[in-house]
Amino acid sequence: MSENSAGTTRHRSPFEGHKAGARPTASGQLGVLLHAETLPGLLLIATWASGIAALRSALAAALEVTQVPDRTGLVVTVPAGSLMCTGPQEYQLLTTSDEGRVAALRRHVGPDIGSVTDLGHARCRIRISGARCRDTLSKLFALDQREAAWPVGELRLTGHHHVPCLAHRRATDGFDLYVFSTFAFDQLETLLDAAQEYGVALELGTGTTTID
Amino acid sequence: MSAVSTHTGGAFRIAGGGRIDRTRPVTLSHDGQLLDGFVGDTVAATLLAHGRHLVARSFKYHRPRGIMAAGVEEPNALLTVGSGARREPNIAATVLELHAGLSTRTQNAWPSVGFDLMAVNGWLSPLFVAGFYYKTFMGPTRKAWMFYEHFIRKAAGLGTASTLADPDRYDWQHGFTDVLVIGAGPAGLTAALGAAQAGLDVVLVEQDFALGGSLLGQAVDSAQAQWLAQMVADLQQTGRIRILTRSTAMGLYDGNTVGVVERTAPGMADAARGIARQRLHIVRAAHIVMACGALERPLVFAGNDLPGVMLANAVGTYVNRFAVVPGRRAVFCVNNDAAYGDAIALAQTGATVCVADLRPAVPDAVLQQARAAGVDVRPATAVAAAQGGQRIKRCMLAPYDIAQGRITGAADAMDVDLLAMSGGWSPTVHLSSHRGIKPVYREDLACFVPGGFDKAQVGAGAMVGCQQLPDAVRSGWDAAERVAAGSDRPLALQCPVVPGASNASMAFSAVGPIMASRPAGKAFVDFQNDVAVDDIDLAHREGYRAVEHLKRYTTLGMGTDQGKTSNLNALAIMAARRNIALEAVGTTTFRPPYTPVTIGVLAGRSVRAHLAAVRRTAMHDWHLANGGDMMEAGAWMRPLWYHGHGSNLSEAYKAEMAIVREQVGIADVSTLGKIDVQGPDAAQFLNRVYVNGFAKLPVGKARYGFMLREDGIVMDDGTTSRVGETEFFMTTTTAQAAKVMSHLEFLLQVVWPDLRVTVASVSDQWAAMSMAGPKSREVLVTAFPDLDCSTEAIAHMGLVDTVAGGALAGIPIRVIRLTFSGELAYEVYTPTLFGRQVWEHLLACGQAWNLRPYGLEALGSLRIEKGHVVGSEMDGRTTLGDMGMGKMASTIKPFWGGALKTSENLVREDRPTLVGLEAVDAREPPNNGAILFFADDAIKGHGRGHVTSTTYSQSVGKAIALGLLQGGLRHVGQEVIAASPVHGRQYRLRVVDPCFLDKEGARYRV
Amino acid sequence: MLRIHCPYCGERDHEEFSYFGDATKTYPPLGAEHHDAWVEAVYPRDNPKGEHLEFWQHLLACRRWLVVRRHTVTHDILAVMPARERPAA
Amino acid sequence: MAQRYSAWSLFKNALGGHQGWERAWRDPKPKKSYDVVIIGGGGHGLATAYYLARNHGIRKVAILEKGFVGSGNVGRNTTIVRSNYMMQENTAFYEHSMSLWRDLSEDLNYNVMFSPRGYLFAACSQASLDGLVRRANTMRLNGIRADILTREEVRKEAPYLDFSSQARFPIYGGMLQPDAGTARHDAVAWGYARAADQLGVDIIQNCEVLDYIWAGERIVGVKTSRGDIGAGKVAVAVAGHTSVLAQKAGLRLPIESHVLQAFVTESIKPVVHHVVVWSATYFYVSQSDKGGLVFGGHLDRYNSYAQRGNLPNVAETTQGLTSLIPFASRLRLLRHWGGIMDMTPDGSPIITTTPVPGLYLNGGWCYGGFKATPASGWCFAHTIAHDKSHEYNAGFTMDRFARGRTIDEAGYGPYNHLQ
Repeated sequence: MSENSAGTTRHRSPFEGHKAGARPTASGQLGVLLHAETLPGLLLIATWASGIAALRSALAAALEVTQVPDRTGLVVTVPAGSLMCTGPQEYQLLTTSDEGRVAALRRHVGPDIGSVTDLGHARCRIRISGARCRDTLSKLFALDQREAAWPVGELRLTGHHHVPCLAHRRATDGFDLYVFSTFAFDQLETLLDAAQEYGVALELGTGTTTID
Repeated sequence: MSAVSTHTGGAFRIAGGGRIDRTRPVTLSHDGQLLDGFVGDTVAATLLAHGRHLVARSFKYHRPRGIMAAGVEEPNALLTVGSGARREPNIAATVLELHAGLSTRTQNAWPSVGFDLMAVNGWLSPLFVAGFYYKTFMGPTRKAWMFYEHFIRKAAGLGTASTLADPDRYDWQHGFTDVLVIGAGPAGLTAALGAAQAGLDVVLVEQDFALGGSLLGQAVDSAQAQWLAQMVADLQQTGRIRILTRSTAMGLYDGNTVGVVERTAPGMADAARGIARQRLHIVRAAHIVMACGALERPLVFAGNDLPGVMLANAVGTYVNRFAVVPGRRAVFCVNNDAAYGDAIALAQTGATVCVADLRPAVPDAVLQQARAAGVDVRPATAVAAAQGGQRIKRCMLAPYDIAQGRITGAADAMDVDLLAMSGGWSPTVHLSSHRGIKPVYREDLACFVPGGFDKAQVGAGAMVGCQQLPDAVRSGWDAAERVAAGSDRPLALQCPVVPGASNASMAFSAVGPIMASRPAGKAFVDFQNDVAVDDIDLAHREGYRAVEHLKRYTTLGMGTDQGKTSNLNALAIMAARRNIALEAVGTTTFRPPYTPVTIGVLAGRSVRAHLAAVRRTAMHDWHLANGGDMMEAGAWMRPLWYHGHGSNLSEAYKAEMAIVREQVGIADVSTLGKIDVQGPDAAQFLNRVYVNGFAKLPVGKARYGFMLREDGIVMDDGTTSRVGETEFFMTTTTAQAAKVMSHLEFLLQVVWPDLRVTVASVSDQWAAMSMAGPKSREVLVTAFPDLDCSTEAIAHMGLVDTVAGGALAGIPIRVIRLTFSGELAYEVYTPTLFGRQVWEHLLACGQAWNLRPYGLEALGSLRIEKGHVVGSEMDGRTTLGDMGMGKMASTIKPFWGGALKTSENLVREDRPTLVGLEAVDAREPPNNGAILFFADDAIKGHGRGHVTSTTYSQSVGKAIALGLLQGGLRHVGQEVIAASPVHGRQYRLRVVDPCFLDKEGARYRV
Repeated sequence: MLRIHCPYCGERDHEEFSYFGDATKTYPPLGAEHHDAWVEAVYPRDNPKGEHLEFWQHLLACRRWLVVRRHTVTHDILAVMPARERPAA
Repeated sequence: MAQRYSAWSLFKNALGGHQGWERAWRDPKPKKSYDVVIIGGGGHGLATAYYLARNHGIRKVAILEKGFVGSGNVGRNTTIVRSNYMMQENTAFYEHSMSLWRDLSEDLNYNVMFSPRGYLFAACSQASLDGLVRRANTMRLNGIRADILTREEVRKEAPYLDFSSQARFPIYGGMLQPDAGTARHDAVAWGYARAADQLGVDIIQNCEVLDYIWAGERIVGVKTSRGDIGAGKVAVAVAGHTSVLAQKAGLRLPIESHVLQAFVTESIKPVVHHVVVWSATYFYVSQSDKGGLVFGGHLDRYNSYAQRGNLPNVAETTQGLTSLIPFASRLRLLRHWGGIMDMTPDGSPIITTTPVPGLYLNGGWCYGGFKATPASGWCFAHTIAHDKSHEYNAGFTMDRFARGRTIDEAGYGPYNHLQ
């Protein structure tokens, strides 16, 4: 999906209406930092049961990566961005979207190999960090956050109160939450509310976010 | 508030000792009077420290009741706490932590607990026996019960709840741990320490605000108390333990999951700052150690419910933990050694103490200790009865033969102000029974113990029948060893050694016998529900002998104390009456929660405004800013109408319809389900999913289709376009979007896994707006100058993908020409984050033609004029034929639902099918849900069908409706009657074609 | 809480999944001529008191349709497999 | 002459210290054989026996109960009695049940505390309200009282509901069935048991049926934990376990067993007068005479024969309660438990003869068994006595699914766990 710099400024973030700023506790603590932003680009690449081998090799070629992750939850960094394995026959590529991306992928991932679907506007990202971010997340997600169960660098697909969410652990106390755009405003509200008792600061992204 | 200087903590407060913080005085307001106490007190302790024994009235007979226990098992001392929206009834004074600003009130008495007029019930008690209400109140008339019931309901109930919304907040926390230890008594502490030292993550939960369990009842300077302090220090040392005090394991659920309710420390909750009053920890544990302890059993004798009659361990606890003397002249009636510790503790405060031991002989060691402390011990002696008014005055001591279980001689009186009883101990088997494992009776211990544990669960301490403190500690360590072995983490260190002491033992012994087989006066078994021995006798006499019958017939164990003190005694009595072993009687089923749990904490944060997440389209804020009257549509909010278009709904939607019919309007249809279907077999797949054919749909074309459920009933309808040879863009109704998505995934993953197709929801990727009206093409041309909008380029049901230029340069646009309103119309799709901008761009470009937004009501009315069906017609019971769409079903290819679609009853000739209905006379439309009758029918029964959708049509100049009518269009031209008795209305309607407007489609084929 | 071990996402609360009942049923070919076979597929069930083969979809996560073998009294989960790999009835 | 219950007899016995009361029902040994053996001593089985004896003069009847009388769903439900049905096959049946409820205490000489306090359904969308209008109209046209209420009228009836701006799904209006209400569930079981016993029916507890006894194609008795018992006819009324007993007879039913939870709070002074139901999250609540709020919601949504509920449903149901009745957030839950429901693919029951001679079936009650108890027994007795359905239960057949003649009040389709 196209996204030149002019385009990004015209993005309307679903987070609009939330107020950026810090809301510390009575004792001045800020236990949680939230950064909410739209995505530069997100592509869904999927195939059917019999197609997974072909898709993996196609992705290897298309994304110049030797090891295409083969387990749900694994994430690898590729020149184009980061490639997330989100299901047995499914990947999501978080990428700086330039004109050619879909076409480039399509050159390797033909219709007989799999599908490419643009989800660049379907998801937004809420980055959460801080000493109390795990406590905050544990109010919403029934996920074992101990690092043995959820190593840094892996993602987990889950949800809260019937709303799905993809959570990528970037550090012991740092997670990227990929939320559905139409639920994004509400999801941020929920996170702010859950984090309130720990003290929370909110930054709103511009949509020009890089993909790291 | 009394000044600290005068702050004595009550006349019955011992000068030194206890676990209260004398440096932190607190004042309780009780029934408006100020009583001083200390941090570390419970309300019960404070009340007793001030000599308050009469604190409640019983449920049925309104008998004076006092404080019987020192923990969660308290049946009597229920108070109402707080006021206004925070008022809470039925809180046990024995678990209520004293804190600044606390105010309590007595309840279920009028005018006061001291003088309660409702006590008249007591005199009527001969009538109010168990189940009396089943035998009377049956006449004279049918309505008689409703009359009596009114008064019974008033009399029943305990405290009065606030009817204001709860101002506090509640939260959840999902927890995962290697080991969950329930109970921080000696066994639990030991198990937690062992597991943590083995390197396992441990969560330790304790319902009390202090750790120690039974050890809290020991003198603070005792060896056991010092051991406790050391253990707690060692625990914190390990750094692997999360300790939750004020936290109750309320229920054991499947998957080794435990609900733990944590109560925020008094005064700390703050809704405004996001601090919950309580939180529910949903703990999934690899291993669970249950060390839930045991509860002391009362004895059953006449007057055993008088204020001043307490459990022995409660006396010990009030003396040792709270430094309060509950009485100065006491008799302890016991059948075990453990209670001697409590008797001695009281004696050491200077009180006169006599122990009436039911047993013929008392172990020497115990006897020596007791006598040394000045306790007068009388073996083979029982309390025949307790006497007094608002507090015990006297008790009758009589010789007793425990073997025969009866009094063997005359009783003599002793004046007392306190009577402590101990009928032995019952392990707290509740939690281990929640998943259906029945407790088993152990003759040797005279109590029920857990009937076993699931894998990855282990019990320890008194709960599994350990009597002596060292045994309990050992069993805690064994539990840790089993858990560690189960996680191959051998225990690092040695089991901590605990100083044993006979008075620290928790002797189990014969279940508290009945002092007299037919006591003179009421001898209570369930104190809170006023169930006495003679009620159990009556249940037995009438054949309500099964334990559940006994419970339900007498209401035994159904109070807020959930029968913690009453169940076993009741079972023992029933067993005796039936001459069978106690074991054969069995127990009632233990149900969660272990103690009463606040509803709010179970519900957590997703309540009221947060009951369901709010889903917003890209244009959501625009609707709000421009007078959109928003309505819930599933999770979505959608504009029903716009205030700019009229002063009320009915004005506005007509105006909005007119805009569409005469010029051009635009509606936000982003809520449609949108599914991306790709793959070499995509066309084949859709061919099986839809009743009509999609294989031959050309690229760049859209087609309307129906899907059926496997039972042949309509599931959903929608438009699907072919955007490429192997790529389709499917839309579903807003309501069915999620269901259809799962359905497609089921078909691909389960039924036809060989099909090379992927499906992906793109509902969030695309904003969608429907621009309809004779001028819609002009607006489109203006909005997208580079786009060829001619009929040649975009024919009816045609699709084009383009990239906008000009102001919208670079923004992808998908245009599908299709109509819901019957006007020339285009659905314009754009990536969600551009939606608002494209919407505003279109509105700007449409100004020349007065382009206006229209809401759901207009949308619905426009489609009614065209006879398009929606959820009110496709109600999960109707077939394709019923929708008048039978012909759409392909006859050359099979499709999902096609088989059962042919079921006898689904192809019946006389099924109600879709018709149009127009008002013959009335101006306003008939009611949705009106029942249809033929002109010559009697207006009763189920009629011939019903009205599904109605509106007023300016185009037709009449009120119109859609309906399902037996025989359907065969009745065109006939008059039918739509009856809506709930509105007291009947309408004459004429049956017409469901398409009221432009049947040949001239308006959109331009 | 039932803890279902999704072959792709790991062990999760059953709340993340949606239930779809009897997984021993096989669907006959499409078409009206198979009416009676479809009645058999859609309506009667063994409804065992014991081990039960059942469909669950991991709705909130990978969205895969799974087949779970579960005991209907103890609720113990004995096996989880991708729907595709379910044992033939 | 059997002992009668009345205010007078209560008074007389009070003078005698209640020593004079007889057993509510006998505890007989099983006889060699009976005209009719009913499997299941729950509400429906007991009612069936009572009406067999009372309406059809068939008194050589035994009820075989594996536990104790009323140990099944009749003693586990939320005690709601209503007849707000829309489908032709249901309306007359449930209204007949209502008419039996009205006289039941007199009939049985046992106070079942039938309390028509009104059934108030709060609608939280226009669509839901439209649905109620159709339902209420159908009821009216079939002689059943029903009213449609505006939001303000609902507020008058139940001011404690959430009418604030905090409501995620505001109340649009509602429907009131004034003649619906509650009854004391245990009393229904005990009342029928006592009345059937007085008509000569043998109630045999702790007697589990292990298998059927066959004579060729025909069932002529049952093997039980207390020996073989011959039977002219065997009638199964074990909702929750119907599949298990049907299977022994070689029948495979369109039934799934599911857990439905019920909840009760501590006792408080009267606040909630009606039975209140909500469509936002399917939820229902009433206040018992003892003072507790008795409430429930959806199934746990997976097949189960375990009479215990799970946490997610506890959350969902309490969220419904708190959102509809905000003050209830501060009340405390005393107990939650589960009962096993026979769920059918259309949410409607089965009362029928079967392809197996000598075998009769009553089951598939889904959520709705308790209110149906009198009519169910009444119709099942008729079906057993005459070997064909009464017009009231004519629709409750097993072949209705094959014929597409489902009775789907909700329109959820053939997914038992969603019904």
